[in-house]
Amino acid sequence: MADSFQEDAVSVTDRIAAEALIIDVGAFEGPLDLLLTLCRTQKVDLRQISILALAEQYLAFVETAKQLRLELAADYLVMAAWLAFLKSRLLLPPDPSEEGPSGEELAAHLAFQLERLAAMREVAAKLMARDQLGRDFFARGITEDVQRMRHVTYSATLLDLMQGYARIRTRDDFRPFVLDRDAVMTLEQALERMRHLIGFAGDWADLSSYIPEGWQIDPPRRRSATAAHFAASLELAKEGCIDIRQGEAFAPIQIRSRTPR
Amino acid sequence: METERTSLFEAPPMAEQERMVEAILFASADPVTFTELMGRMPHGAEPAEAIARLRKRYEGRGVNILRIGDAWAIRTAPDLGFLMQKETVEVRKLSRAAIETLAIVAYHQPVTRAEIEEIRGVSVSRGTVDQLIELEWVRFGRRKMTPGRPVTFVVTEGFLDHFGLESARDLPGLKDLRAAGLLENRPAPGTVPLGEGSDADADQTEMFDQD
Amino acid sequence: METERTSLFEAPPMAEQERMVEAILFASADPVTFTELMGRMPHGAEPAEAIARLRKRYEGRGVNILRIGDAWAIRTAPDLGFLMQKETVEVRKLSRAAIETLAIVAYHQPVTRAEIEEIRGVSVSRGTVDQLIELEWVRFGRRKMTPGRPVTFVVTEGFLDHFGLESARDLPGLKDLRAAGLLENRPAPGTVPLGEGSDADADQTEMFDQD
Repeated sequence: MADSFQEDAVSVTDRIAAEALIIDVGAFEGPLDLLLTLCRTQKVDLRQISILALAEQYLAFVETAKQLRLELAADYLVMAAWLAFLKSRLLLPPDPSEEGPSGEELAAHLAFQLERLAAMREVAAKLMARDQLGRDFFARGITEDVQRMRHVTYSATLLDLMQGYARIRTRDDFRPFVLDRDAVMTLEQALERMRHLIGFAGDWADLSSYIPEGWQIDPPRRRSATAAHFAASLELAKEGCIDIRQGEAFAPIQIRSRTPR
Repeated sequence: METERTSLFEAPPMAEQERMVEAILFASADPVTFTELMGRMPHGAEPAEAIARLRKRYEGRGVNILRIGDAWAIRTAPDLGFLMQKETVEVRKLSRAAIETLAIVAYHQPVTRAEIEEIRGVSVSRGTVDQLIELEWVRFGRRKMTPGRPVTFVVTEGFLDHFGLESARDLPGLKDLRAAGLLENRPAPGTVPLGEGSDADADQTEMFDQD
Repeated sequence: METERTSLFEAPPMAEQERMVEAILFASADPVTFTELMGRMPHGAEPAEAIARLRKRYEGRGVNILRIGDAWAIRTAPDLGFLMQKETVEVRKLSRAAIETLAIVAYHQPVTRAEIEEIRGVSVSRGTVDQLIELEWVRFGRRKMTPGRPVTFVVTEGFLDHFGLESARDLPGLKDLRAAGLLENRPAPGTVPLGEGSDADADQTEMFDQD
């Protein structure tokens, strides 16, 4: 895309105009603002602006900036790429097989955006030129307080409310990482539990029967408790406190206490 | 009890009601709403009529009765501003971005941040909207019924008061803008409209043509 | 010199001078002395005459021109003082705890006290909730169908009214807050926030050191 507009012959007047604008590049509020300024050099009503000419002016501006090794912000370059595309659409005869809006439609929309922004600027200026409270007209200087009853109301603005909420939520956002341990049973917990229970167990019993209530149904909790109890049973077997057996692969694991004989 | 008792009394004569409205409006620096006026005046009073008379009485005087939304206020006549240097409030100068954003909110309300950015062609910096909210000229409006339910911004009564506007409908040039189609939310060709366009239009009509 | 020069200008007509005095007395925060009036009005003006006329104009009105020492001011007519009761309302800012609690109720309603405490990370004092209920911003909602059937809190119509919201759903979300620049004072990642943070840290150490 960059090459396609580099090849375009840029008129001398466009180049001179572009160089004049480059000085102000920092003062523009984005590509639309720059385009509006370029429009003014066409010296016609915004409604009669030639979008094609405007696209060429803009591309000349970007080209000049490049030659001066001036870095333009990304959105200026995005606009340049889009205008180069628009220009090719406007110049080439329409290809019926091509999808999407026509060059004329795209140009009309850009013209609309420019006209709308220009209109908003105009009314903004009108608004600011209005008489303003505290500058041109004034409110009552002495407000009367007849001290009859003093009655306290509390005030809070929506801003206070939102800032309050934001304060709480950001505290949460940056809470250091902690495992959510609601659904986690540790090896230590299982071990302590089993040490206590195993003394009461006489015969072979399923390991799963040792899993406490509240950990038997919810899958994540059941998984965690099962793993903890299994690890604990290995620990107890190593210590010689229990025997473990399993009929076949995936069959229930059974344990019994190894009572000293 | 209270209501029963007071309904036995006749409403004060209109000239008296006019005096009351006059006293109440003079005593307040902020606009006084119709509801508040009703609440403070004796039962049976008709503030609307009293206000209309008072307004007429102060036409061409050094102070005038202004309507701001559903409220009324007395303000000095704008042509006498030159006498008030002592009272002039120094306001922090608004940036160009803030002024444009304010105008866009006023003319396109309710408007989302994305719509403001679409109109200005640049992103809206954090401070800009913040400053307008702090000035109490802009507040959050209803959420838009479009994907993501974005919040909207609208202008406040304080905005109307500051710029001496009776309602948002009296914004300068509003009719011309609408006639020229410049308040439409026209989606770019080739993009899929998210329904925002029609929605925004409906909202706006609702806001400005409510009478 | 000065007087010689200005005597060439004609003083404004008396009706105009009256308007000027009216506007100055209205907007001034203090009674205005004769000397000050002289200084503020155009050269050649005769404030004494203008005041006399204005005073006459306001005779029997809802407000009168009063002389206080050697200064003048507009004041409510003595018989209408009873209308000024509303002006004595004292406005206080809500405490931080109350604001935060209110925000949690608004964003999470219906919410139980335990849930509020969990979100705030500190216990909620009785007085805080009581105050919000007294302000009629918060009321009891339905009981929750969980063990103990705890009561819940929800926000009221009065709340929506005060904060200019159509519904609690119109409250701006976290993303909106961030976009509006309201979330700027976030702690840098890696720093430990007060209270909760250190607590959580302790937990973590305990977890990893135990084996």
